Amino acid sequence: MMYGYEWDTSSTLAFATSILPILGIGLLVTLQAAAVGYAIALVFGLVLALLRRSRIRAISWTVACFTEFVRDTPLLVQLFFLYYVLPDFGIVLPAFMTGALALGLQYSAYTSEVYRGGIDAIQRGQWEAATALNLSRFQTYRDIVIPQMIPRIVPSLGNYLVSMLKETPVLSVVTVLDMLGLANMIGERTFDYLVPLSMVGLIFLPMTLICSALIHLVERALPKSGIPLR
Amino acid sequence: MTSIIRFQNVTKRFGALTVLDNFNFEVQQGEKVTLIGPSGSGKSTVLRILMTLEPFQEGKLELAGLSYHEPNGRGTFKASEKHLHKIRSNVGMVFQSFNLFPHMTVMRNIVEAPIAVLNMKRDEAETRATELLRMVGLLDKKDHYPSQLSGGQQQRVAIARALAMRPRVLLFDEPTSALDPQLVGEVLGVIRDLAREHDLTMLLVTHEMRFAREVSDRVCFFDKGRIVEQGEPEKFFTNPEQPRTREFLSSILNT
Amino acid sequence: MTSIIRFQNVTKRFGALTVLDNFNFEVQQGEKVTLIGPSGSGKSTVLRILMTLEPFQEGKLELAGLSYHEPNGRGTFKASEKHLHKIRSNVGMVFQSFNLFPHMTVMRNIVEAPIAVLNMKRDEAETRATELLRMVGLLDKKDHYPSQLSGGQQQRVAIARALAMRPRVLLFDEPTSALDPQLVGEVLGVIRDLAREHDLTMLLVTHEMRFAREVSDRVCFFDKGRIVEQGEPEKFFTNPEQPRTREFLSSILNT
Amino acid sequence: MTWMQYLAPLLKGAQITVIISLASIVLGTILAFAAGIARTSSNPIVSGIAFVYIVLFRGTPLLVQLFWFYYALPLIGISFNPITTGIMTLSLLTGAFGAEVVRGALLAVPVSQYEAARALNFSKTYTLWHIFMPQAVVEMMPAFGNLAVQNLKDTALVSLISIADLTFQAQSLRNITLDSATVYTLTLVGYFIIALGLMLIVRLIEMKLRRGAAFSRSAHS
Amino acid sequence: VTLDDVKSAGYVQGATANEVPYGYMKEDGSAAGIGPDVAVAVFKRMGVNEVNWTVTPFGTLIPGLKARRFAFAAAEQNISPERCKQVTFTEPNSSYGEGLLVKKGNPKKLTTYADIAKDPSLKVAVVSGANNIDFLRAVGVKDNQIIIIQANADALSTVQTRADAYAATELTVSKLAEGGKDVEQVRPFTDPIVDGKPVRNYGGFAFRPEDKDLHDAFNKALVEFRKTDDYKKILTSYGLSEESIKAAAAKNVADLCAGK
Ligand SMILES: Nc1ncnc2c1ncn2[C@@H]1O[C@H](COP(=O)(O)OP(=O)(O)OP(=O)(O)O)[C@@H](O)[C@H]1O
Ligand SMILES: Nc1ncnc2c1ncn2[C@@H]1O[C@H](COP(=O)(O)OP(=O)(O)OP(=O)(O)O)[C@@H](O)[C@H]1O
Ligand SMILES: [Mg+2]
Ligand SMILES: [Mg+2]
Repeated sequence: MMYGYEWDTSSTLAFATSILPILGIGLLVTLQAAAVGYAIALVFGLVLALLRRSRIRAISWTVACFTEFVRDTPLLVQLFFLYYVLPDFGIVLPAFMTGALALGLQYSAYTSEVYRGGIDAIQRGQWEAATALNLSRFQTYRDIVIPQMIPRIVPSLGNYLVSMLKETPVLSVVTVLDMLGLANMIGERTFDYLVPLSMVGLIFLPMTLICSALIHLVERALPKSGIPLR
Repeated sequence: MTSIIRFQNVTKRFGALTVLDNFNFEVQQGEKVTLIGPSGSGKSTVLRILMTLEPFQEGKLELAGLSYHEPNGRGTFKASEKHLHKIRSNVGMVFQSFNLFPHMTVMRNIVEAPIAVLNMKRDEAETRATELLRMVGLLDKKDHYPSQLSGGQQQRVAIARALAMRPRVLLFDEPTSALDPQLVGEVLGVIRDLAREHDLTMLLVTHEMRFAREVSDRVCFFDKGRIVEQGEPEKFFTNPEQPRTREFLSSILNT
Repeated sequence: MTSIIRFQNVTKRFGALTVLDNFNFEVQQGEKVTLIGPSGSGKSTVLRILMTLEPFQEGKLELAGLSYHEPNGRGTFKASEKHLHKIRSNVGMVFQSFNLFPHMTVMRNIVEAPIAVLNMKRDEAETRATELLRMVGLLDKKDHYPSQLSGGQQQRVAIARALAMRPRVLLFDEPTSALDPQLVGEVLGVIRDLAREHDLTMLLVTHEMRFAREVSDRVCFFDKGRIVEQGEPEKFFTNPEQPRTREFLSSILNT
Repeated sequence: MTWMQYLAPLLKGAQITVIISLASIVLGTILAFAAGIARTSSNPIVSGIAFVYIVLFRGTPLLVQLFWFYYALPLIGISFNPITTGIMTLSLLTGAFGAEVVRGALLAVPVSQYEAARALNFSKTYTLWHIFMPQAVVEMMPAFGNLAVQNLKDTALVSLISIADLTFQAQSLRNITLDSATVYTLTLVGYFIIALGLMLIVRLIEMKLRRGAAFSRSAHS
Repeated sequence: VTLDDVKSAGYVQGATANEVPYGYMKEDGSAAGIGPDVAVAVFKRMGVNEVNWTVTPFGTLIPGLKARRFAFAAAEQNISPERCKQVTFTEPNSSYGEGLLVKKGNPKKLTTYADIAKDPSLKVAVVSGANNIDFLRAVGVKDNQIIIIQANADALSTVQTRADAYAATELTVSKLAEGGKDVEQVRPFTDPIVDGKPVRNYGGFAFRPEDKDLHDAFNKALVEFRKTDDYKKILTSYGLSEESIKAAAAKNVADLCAGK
């Protein structure tokens, strides 16, 4: 029994259906973590990308090192660090927060690259035209650069949502039991891992496919109005 | 007459390459000047320096009485953003590749800067934009996006966009060279009309000789970072003095 | 004289847009023909069909006696790759944007196809390439990469590359329009020399009127998928019959 | 125990991590090319198989894949040792992601290059390998660099199938010493250094490919 | 795998989980702990001089056995009726009670698992895959009070910050209390009562049911070995008491599997 649900090990099919509600609870956790993490990644990634273009060397350099470090080390170990080492320094974050934050941070490092690429792809002529028209740096970003960048980067940003969904299982190291974590628990209790884990794979597959399809829809629905996409 | 643009011994380098070498050049208020010269001679660089898109290393440059070296600026061309802003408010530029904002309609391309920079009311900005669009003959395209226009039409919008900021000096960098030969006429017409406005100072870089002849008060032949020869168009084209000028003109006219 | 190219009632559509409508056109062996006409009229399409880069929907087309509809092909223009291969071995094309292979040196750009397609020995291919490079005046650049060449030089390499396959028909699609005015001369010279070779059939699309005049035996004015008027260059330029032709010529010549 | 003494076991783990990572990057790249090219094939069966492979491995979590290969396949008699299983799984994953990179880079070669090749009568295979590939490979390098680092990070999960990689050694050390802060700091630094090494290799390859001025970026604009 | 296979190969593949002191990996990469040490001694007596160790997460011991990843598991897994359905156990090798790790000073005054059930605001951590979770549930602790951690080493930080207690076996708890600051083992501790009896664990070696021959040979050698002083020396060196050693010998595997 788990979360008030019993399971039935009489046959594979019965087992699979009986654990579905439990996996559903885990799925909810997966989706929540991905949603919070993704929101962080979208916003913080842009902040990182802009800071990295700062004219002040110290800032752009620090940000570059930070992003590189986060990007190059495994989320698994980062999570351990945030969850079990930070408390030694008096910083205690709740488990879910830690998980979502670490996911968000890791993916900020990715999205900041996407944003950076997006900004770099804006033709020089656009910046020069903005300067010639005397637009301020802020106005240039707000009115010229970001609106042109968005349609171009939606596909890559979307792909990271899919990757993030698939990476939520590592949150179990910080005691946040997502779908895979629960499947593991069921496995530990019933000694049958194959069925719950395969079900997780089976649930993830259509989920990621649907996600990709949704991103594609968003991509098509975005007003591009002549922005060259390559 | 007063000079509105004054280059005094300006030197501009890209790394080891010296593009302008003790360059001296003046343009009077209201004058229309054409710069011609071989590729790579530094014509675009002159315009880009004026537009504050490029710094320079030595010398003195003034536009409408404003020095590009701010008195309290931080070293060579390290004028404050605020000072550059003031200089730029006197200059407009029409780029070879138009550089319209692709995500905005023609109308928004034109009103964006007046509203954001000059704090003009939207109504007023649109009224003026309408006038400008009528002038360049594109009023019916005001809700189109740049990608829906031909090159000639895009260039005309770019001209209207620059004019909307009411510059005293307008710079054109090969405004027709990215256009199909058939579309050149459209843009030429607009610039010709503009040239009649006596208060506007115009500095044009172009390879279109007919253009230089019809529009300008003075033609300057520019080579290796210096002005080799200059004069009234009629005289300049029919009877150039310098052998280098003659050679260049024949290479362009006889292909 | 025998026709080497023969379009018979060829119709070509892009979706709903009919670009060629019952198009009839012949070119004789050794003839040099220039196609001119407004943008979008279908000039490039004619060349691209000949190069088998585009299929067409109706009519009959022959090149050097080979029909583009293979007798046993699978429906409209579904000739087998082998048959297309045979057609293409008679045609070469020089593209507006050169389309050199950026990862190969000039020499390799030229010898690659003779070696891979004609199974020529490397030695022989290089000897021929050397000759061709001397002809286009670029022997000293043989180990450069395309990105290290100017546009005019790239275009000359593209011509040498096409010639290395010994085509009987050579197609040029605006070979100079991507070049700076000063570089046009280089390419023009090479094409002019080529035109002297009597056996080579040439079909040129260009906006350079001087070009058309000097090189070609016949000029065709092409509009809306049909040939409106054609004739010898002298007659064509000085005294065109059709009002549409006159209008077009004046729009091009008087900008 | 001081941090110096942690180094020996961590280095041993790092060695395993590097081996698994390098091997699976190499194999994954080969798979990526096979599947990426297959995806652009006009034969629906070939491109279909590649599509299913890519969707399957991109769409499911690595943990599930590892479990399947290590604990489930032996039940039907197919069994590989842990290192082989780790390398195999990671290669398949990297291959699936890399396939999209390869496909994208091939599609990004300008059509005009295809037309030029056709005008010169090159065969399809010849065009793919001698015209498209050399140009596409250069464009792929940055993306493959990212995949290599991703792959490195994914190796952290192979401790599940009892491979004594860097993460595993860190966990064991912590178990004995209960000194999480030091162990994890060293571990993070370890991964960072390996990642930098990988990036360096990728850069070197890229520089080699971009040799001369052949790809000074403006080449095909 | 049969005994003959093992003998002709000269070594046997064993597995243990990373749990001090039952079975773990030392810094030099070799395995140690009650399970591994006894297993090595028993195999030596059987004429097998080498054991190759795999260290794997506790939860994957049984899947690994089933997948033929190793011949036996030496992690002092509690011999329970459910596990007996999956694998074949040897006679008990050790016996141990339960324990609780808490913050220094035991601020919540916990003395047994049932105390946690009484106050729903309390949280208790257990390690993933361990059977302590069953005992906690049996005394009425709710799912939302339980935090699942991945390794014993995580317990120290968890008890400091995010949970009020860590439930594990008495030996694990005492090792953690020894090594960590600001934590202590609950003493005196009352073992939880499940099905009317105080819980006591009996750890044994697990084999695949198919490998009956190897299991039987090992089991026989183990029973012999349990009578020696060497055996006692190993167990006491890891902190087991004389009573616990006796208690293990007093039970037999058949009864444990039958739930008696
Ligand atoms: N950002 C830069 N960095 C380095 N060199 C530059 C840069 N911009 C221009 N140059 C060089 O400066 C010289 C002058 O360039 P400029 O664009 O002003 O010439 P131009 O006269 O406008 O030529 P064109 O007719 O081809 O436009 C050229 O040799 C050019 O290569
Ligand atoms: N792949 C295509 N799909 C749809 N329409 C096309 C395609 N290629 C060309 N067209 C259309 O076919 C018409 C003829 O094009 P073509 O390129 O042959 O004109 P052109 O005479 O060469 O013009 P230009 O002088 O601008 O090169 C144009 O209206 C063009 O928009
Ligand atoms: Mg220029
Ligand atoms: Mg064309």
